[in-house]
Amino acid sequence: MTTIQQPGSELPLQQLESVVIRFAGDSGDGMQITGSQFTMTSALVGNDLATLPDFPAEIRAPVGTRPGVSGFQLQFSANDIHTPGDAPDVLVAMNPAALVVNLSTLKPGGLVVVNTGSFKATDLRKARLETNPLEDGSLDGFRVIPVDINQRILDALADSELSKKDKARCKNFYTLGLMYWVYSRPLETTMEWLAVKFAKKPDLVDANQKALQAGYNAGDIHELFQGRYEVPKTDALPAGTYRNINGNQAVALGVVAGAQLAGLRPVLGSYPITPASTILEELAALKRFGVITMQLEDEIAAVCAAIGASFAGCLGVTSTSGPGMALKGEAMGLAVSAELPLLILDIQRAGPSTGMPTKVEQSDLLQAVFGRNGDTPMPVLAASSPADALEVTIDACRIAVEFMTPVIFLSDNFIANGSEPWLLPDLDTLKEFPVEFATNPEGHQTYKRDGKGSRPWVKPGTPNMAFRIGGLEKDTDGNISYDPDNHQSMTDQRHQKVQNVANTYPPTEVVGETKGDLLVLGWGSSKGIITQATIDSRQAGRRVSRVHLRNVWPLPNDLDEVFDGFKAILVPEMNVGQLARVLRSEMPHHNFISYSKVTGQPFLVSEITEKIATILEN
Amino acid sequence: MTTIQQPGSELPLQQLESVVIRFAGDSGDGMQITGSQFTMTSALVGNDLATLPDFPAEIRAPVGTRPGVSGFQLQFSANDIHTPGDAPDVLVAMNPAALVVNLSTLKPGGLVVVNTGSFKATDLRKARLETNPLEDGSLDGFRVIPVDINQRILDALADSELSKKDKARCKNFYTLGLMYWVYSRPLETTMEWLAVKFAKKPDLVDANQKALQAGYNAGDIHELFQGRYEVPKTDALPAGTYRNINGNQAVALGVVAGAQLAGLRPVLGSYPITPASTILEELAALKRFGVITMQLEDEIAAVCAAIGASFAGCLGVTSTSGPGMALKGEAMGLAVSAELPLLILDIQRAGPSTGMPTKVEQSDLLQAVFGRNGDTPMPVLAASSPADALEVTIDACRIAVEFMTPVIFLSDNFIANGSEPWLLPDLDTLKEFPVEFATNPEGHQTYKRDGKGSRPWVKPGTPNMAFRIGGLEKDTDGNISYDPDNHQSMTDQRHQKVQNVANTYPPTEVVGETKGDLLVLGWGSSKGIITQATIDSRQAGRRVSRVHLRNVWPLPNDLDEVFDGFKAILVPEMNVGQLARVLRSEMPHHNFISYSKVTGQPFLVSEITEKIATILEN
Amino acid sequence: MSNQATLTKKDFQSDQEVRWCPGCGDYVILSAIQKHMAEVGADPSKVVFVSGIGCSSRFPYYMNTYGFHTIHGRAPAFATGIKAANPELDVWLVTGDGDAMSIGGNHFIHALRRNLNMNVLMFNNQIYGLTKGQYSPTSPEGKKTKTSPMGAIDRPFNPISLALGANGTFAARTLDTDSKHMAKVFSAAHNHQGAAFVEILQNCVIFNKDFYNDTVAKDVRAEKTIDLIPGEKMIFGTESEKGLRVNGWDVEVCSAEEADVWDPGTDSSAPAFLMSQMDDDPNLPMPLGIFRQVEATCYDKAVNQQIDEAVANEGPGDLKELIWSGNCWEID
Amino acid sequence: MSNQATLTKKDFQSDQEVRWCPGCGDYVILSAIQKHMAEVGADPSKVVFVSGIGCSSRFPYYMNTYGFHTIHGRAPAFATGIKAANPELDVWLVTGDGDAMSIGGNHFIHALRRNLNMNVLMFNNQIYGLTKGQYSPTSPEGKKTKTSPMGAIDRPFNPISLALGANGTFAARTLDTDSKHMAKVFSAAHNHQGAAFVEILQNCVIFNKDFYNDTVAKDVRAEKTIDLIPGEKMIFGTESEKGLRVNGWDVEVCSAEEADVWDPGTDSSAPAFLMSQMDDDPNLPMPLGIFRQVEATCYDKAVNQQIDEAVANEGPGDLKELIWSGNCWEID
Ligand SMILES: Cc1ncc(C[n+]2csc(CCOP(=O)(O)OP(=O)(O)O)c2C)c(N)n1
Ligand SMILES: Cc1ncc(C[n+]2csc(CCOP(=O)(O)OP(=O)(O)O)c2C)c(N)n1
Ligand code: SF4
Ligand code: SF4
Ligand SMILES: [Mg+2]
Ligand SMILES: [Mg+2]
Repeated sequence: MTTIQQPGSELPLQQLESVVIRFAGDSGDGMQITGSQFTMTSALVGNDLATLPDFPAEIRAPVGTRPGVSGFQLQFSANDIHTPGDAPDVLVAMNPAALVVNLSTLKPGGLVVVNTGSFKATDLRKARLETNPLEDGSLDGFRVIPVDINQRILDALADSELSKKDKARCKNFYTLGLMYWVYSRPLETTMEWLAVKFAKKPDLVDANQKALQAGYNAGDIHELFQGRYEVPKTDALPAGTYRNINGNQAVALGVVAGAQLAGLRPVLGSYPITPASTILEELAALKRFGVITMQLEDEIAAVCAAIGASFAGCLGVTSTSGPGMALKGEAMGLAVSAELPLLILDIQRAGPSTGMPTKVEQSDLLQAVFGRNGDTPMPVLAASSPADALEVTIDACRIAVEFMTPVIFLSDNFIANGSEPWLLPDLDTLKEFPVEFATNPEGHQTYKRDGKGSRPWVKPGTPNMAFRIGGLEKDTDGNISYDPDNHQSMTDQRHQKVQNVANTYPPTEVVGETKGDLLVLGWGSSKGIITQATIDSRQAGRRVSRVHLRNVWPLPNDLDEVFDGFKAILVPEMNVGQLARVLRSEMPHHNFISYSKVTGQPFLVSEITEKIATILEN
Repeated sequence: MTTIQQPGSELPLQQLESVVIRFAGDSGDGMQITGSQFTMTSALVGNDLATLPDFPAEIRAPVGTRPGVSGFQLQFSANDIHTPGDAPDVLVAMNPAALVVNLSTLKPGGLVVVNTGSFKATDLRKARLETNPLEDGSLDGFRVIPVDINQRILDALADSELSKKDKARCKNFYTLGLMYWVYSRPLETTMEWLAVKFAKKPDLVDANQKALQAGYNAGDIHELFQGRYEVPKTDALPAGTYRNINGNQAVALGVVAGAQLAGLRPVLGSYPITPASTILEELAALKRFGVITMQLEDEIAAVCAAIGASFAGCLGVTSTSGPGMALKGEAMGLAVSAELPLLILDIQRAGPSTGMPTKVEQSDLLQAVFGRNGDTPMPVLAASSPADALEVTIDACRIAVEFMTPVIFLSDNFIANGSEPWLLPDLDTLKEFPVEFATNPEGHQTYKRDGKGSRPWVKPGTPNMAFRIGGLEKDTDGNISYDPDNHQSMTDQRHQKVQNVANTYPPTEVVGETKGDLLVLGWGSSKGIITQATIDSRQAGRRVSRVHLRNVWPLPNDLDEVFDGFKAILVPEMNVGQLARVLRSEMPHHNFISYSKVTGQPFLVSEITEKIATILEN
Repeated sequence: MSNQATLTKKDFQSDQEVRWCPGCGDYVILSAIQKHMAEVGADPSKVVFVSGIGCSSRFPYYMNTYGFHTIHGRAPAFATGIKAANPELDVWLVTGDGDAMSIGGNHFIHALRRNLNMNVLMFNNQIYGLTKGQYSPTSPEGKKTKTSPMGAIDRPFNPISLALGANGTFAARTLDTDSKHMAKVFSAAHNHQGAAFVEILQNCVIFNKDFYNDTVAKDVRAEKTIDLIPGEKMIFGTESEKGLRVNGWDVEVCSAEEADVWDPGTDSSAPAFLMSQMDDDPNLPMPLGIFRQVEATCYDKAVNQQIDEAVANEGPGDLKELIWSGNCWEID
Repeated sequence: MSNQATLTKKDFQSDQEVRWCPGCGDYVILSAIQKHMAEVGADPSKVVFVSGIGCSSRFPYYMNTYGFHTIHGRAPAFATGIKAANPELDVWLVTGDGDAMSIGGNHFIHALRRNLNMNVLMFNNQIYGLTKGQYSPTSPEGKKTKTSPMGAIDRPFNPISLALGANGTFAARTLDTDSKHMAKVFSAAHNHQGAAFVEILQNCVIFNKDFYNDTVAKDVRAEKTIDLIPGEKMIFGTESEKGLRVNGWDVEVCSAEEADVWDPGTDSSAPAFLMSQMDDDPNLPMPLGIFRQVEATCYDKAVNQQIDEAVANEGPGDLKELIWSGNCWEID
């Protein structure tokens, strides 16, 4: 029997430390907006938070079907949190498909707010359900709040001139209002947002604001819930000004900032691909910053145009995802051989080939480090979160121009589309790395190296400095050379140069003791999850520490020493053990334990803590 | 003072075990033909032999310059030999550039036959020489035979109607005749070859045959040499019928044979690139075998057309070199995801980017194993010699169709253009691996696996079997699936399938003791050199054994056990330690010593023996 | 085409849910193709739909025939391999303006010049649908999208002009809102021996809704377009009262009586090119229908013919003989 | 172009040995370009030669200007980045028929439609020279090479038609044996604002010797070719006695008096296309000279203009402001 929640008359206000809420509905139901608004409001309330948008594959699936379900999960907390939460406390389900697709992740005893208006026979059929989950016992063990949101929104907007269809489209704000009430959130932020968003359509501002208010009021009037909750503001966040930022936005800012710090104009060559496309879109909107963006005919043209821009003395940048990376390999090799700076942004997605373009995975690492013909070394960095993406992008720019080398920046779908509160950086503290172009022909040689192993950069247009370069092996003067010793020497020089990049890293930071039973080494977007898992494990009394690897290649010089402090090193990755392979190949004497997950979904904290437990108990 | 050899009157016939001879001249001097003819004749005499053609970069350099020098080295022997020899005993130098470029490799005290007719001031200038090496002491310590071949050929052909220029073009056969005399070789083979080659131009047959004879006679008449030599026929070669074959020819035959064994039509999609081009050219000449060759617009189209052919039920093949491989990565991923057989032939060349296209290197290994987006496993095999290339190609075909997977075959410039005596195989002993296409809809599923983890192959055109496949993640029925567990499972299945290939390998063969101080593990074209080096080292009393790795990925299952028998494993490679990296990442507990050489030149036997000595003495 | 003449449109529908946005032009095209297949009595087991990546490229999943959803832009290359391997297969390529003219431009033009015997359906919605609305190589100059917030500065391709420039043997244009016209054009394309390029103007209701309405909306279409029908006079206008004729280097509007007869089969493709260039002239109607239709060597057939010839001339290859050929010697 | 008017041809020669085969047409073209540069007083430090891979693509190494020898087929893409980054640079692209029309076909057509302000010199020897003589996309049907032992079955591209089909704004053809004609065409190309495509018929003496002799050898050239000169009558013949004029859909030979005046600047590129198609008609001369020459938006300029406009309209970007924009909140 399904436990149907009866409206009660007492409404106690209960304090909670953290809540994980998941909004789920059809792609057309506006769940991403609902989630972002809840996020924004929670941020302004002062909670720490982390989000996980989870939208369907690229094609709009038919309304009401399982593949059409769009979800947005967020955790908001009075404490320092690191993940959007393993399992939601609350599921808001706008239709049967959203309910069945998400129910299995919900905490036992969790709350389900369901839009009963969308549980008609046709709705069930669309979701391929034979029986109604509201009635067939599927919800046993959960607390269910049934609300006919479809009807309520029509009632709430009875006075509006809008068409019935347009009214129905306001139901996400009704739902949001309801959840604001439950979690005692203020309405102002969303009210203002609506006013700006629909500035040109006052009737929509009005209707959506009414919907929000009506949903909020419904909490009081209809006595749907047994109580309200409050999640107080956190003390964990450092003081400062915050805003939400997602990873692709951060990368775009990082490109602008990095280029400014180098004193160069950024030139992006790109071709749209999920989930990298929005970097191109973000940067295209920043023309007033002198950013050149070119949408080219394909990924090869994109990277070549970026290299061309670097040849011409700008900071060439290209952005893409896995399949596009595969196409760029040959041209990347030219940048290595010609020794030109270049920033290659790879926003990883799931699977071999086209795979699952909207899902998360970290499986381009080996491609990034090794995926080119010949011995073609290149530094590789990885961002760990939306906010971190900015800093890592800037550092990638620095390496590119300081070492005259292409640099690969790895992010993933989880970072790209996830957003988090971002403590706005003090720009004045960022260290400049201004490029000095060579202008003096005296003693100049095209491939003469400086102390770091880097070569001079000459900007075409400079008098008396004309040079010719290319992808054939060349000598120090840049002239073609097939001399055996020269090839050996240039190969060695290119390798050494990239190795030298490691000399510019800060010391590796070990979180926890520097000696212990297990070190968890993570990279990329699992940082938050691994952080939480190691905190939990330490609280459970385990001797576990954590290192996060920002520089995937070359590896930090001090890593070997860090590893010496531990009996084993656990490497959780959303791929089939790619970093673990690289680590083993470089430091075979350490005991690396690969923990692989390839589902298109991030790790759960519990998966990692359990893995830690298993290792340490054996 | 240069030692000028005075003609003597006594001409003793001295027996030698092995001779290494190098013909060197301008690209236009026909040195490759001279070398091949010497090879052919030596083979027919019954010597064992190994060759090393070494021609200039792709553009025809101006006549007489150093970059224009074309060389052909061969070793012929009464014993079992494995390499073209580290250092020539004899250098035949047709001009100053050829002399200076090659002199440093010549054995101390070695013989230099030089065409003094090409040592005029202009010739020296073209070779960028300030002084005449015949006079400036450069040849001190060598035995020099000066012959004005330019003049001699005119004398020899005084009666011919040919233009002076055409007469001059016969000088390589004069030279060849001379060397035939020195090493007591018969003239017949070359005489016949000329008759066939110039069948349509009798005056050229005549002139070249005269030139050959004149050169031969010159040995007697002019008393240039102190003696003649004889290298008796070897007993080391197994009985049978032999012919010369180069690596690309062998691969072409392998494709035809492999497809026949599978019962399929081979369809090659290719785009010309050095040094892979001749595979396309060889196969284009085999249309009567039902081979389809398509020269497409680029490497991407080439691999896609090959995959298309496999989709249609043929054996899709594509051939290329490093930069072309880089371009094929994305499409190779589709073949992995769709699980279609495909043979990818990568004839490696030197360097990152365009590099040194005519030089040898093994630096595409990591690209072959890892160079694609996503987790995209693929078997990789490598040939060790021209003759071996045939067998390896056939085995690659077998794996492709048995496991429904793309397979990468690695060769290199040394194998592709080198030739060796090839014991013709008994075709009837080759094991067939006939493909059975699925035709029965009953219980059929597109990705239902057999015991090996392979899936059924349906040929479009078959009634009632229509299917749709693609690069998106799919379930067992082939339908698109974003289900997390399905993705994990399909990823695992794809990996397992490729791992299963190792179950079909023969046991790893250890040459030498199975326990010892050092195992030398080689792959690809260094096999002969490593073989010789380990023989030499064992003769010097070292406890060294050797394993040659034909299956680069997945590694043989028994390798770990083999390695257990040795304190260390030396891995010589013409790259920056790529196989060593793979080995370490798979079997980190063994002690791998990488020995890297990246000069565009093969290892010398002495380099390896010295390395072995150094390791074992420390 | 086969003995399965009893098949209906339904038999060409696969069991997969069709997943385009409600209202998307792709639905009508899918339906028109399924109908066409049934009408010509195609044998589903002989038909292969090949596509790249894009909304349009999901097409093969919805056809109950063989299908290969490949990678972005490369469908023509896959099709080349398929046809060369088996010229008997009836190959259809489904592609978008981005898939065919952006990343796939090279394969597209090469497949046309090779005259591979297949049908190329290019769904031209002048936008990248699947990646959510960036401008494409067929978007007009000035088009504002997320990647061209100040308007696209790239001058677009004219797909028909490009196909003709690439030496294509068949080029036609049709419209997703006109099932009859589609049927006519699909039949002509299907009958053509060689690469039949069909540009289908297709409505992306989400990212480029009704982009073509200025020209092809019901109320303006008669005046703003002309249907090129082989062997018929070039006539248009609400009352079919206007015509087109060449005059010197140009084409001009005249009365219906004075109109020239349309011939897409001239030796030179210049007349077809002249027609295609009318798109850019506001004073002339935009042509639909058959621009070009000529016979030429088909790559897939020729590839196989050369093999037959080689076998006929030299006898079927004997591997043993081949291996034993050349300069062999014995060691015993 | 600069104040360095005193530079001579020699100043444009680099110190690298030129390494083409003796007799290769590339030498004459190199010399013609070096001469052209000196004549227009180009500033070597403002000039960039970009190339792909092929014999022809070695060109940049021999010019004493900036040079980038890139990868096969991609030169137009590199040039796009170079020009966008610095529209002041005088960019020349040197490419071959394989580099530009085979692997590089897509970048080629896109660079033309974008009308990047550069000069594209395509050395058309109808063969892959560097890789030793395989047929190329411009080799005629039936051409026997190592990869087409029974004759090529691919129908070739007509480079001028392809350029026009791709919406190119300038297309011309010249000949490696005629330095004067080259000079004239190079000047016109250099003056053109936009992508100036020049097809140079070039003799590969090793792999496709004198392929063009039937048409352009001294003794036949006057009869078999015509020089398209903007604003002049289309006249040819040993005695300049013949002309060309349009007649209906076709072009036909007439007397010199009756010849039409050639205008490469019409709105429609159909006349130029008509001319390009004459190549395939044995009864008509093959045109050399200027097929097309029209003004249009240059991509490189427009890219930078949008930036200037954005700065003018919205003020120069302030990163701090940008970062601080949006919904911020304080935590203290
Ligand atoms: C190699 C690669 N690059 C980019 C993409 C992303 N992508 C998928 S479809 C597409 C363009 C779709 O436009 P179009 O071909 O016009 O098809 P439509 O969706 O409009 O039908 C792009 C850029 C990809 N899948 N693969
Ligand atoms: C990615 C790649 N594929 C193939 C090649 C090999 N390749 C070099 S040049 C060339 C074609 C040259 O022909 P063309 O462009 O006509 O120049 P030409 O040598 O005739 O001047 C080819 C196929 C290469 N260098 N890189
Ligand atoms: S995005 Fe556009 S093209 Fe794609 S399915 Fe939706 S309406 Fe159709
Ligand atoms: S191969 Fe041909 S194109 Fe290349 S340099 Fe020689 S003659 Fe010139
Ligand atoms: Mg589109
Ligand atoms: Mg060429």
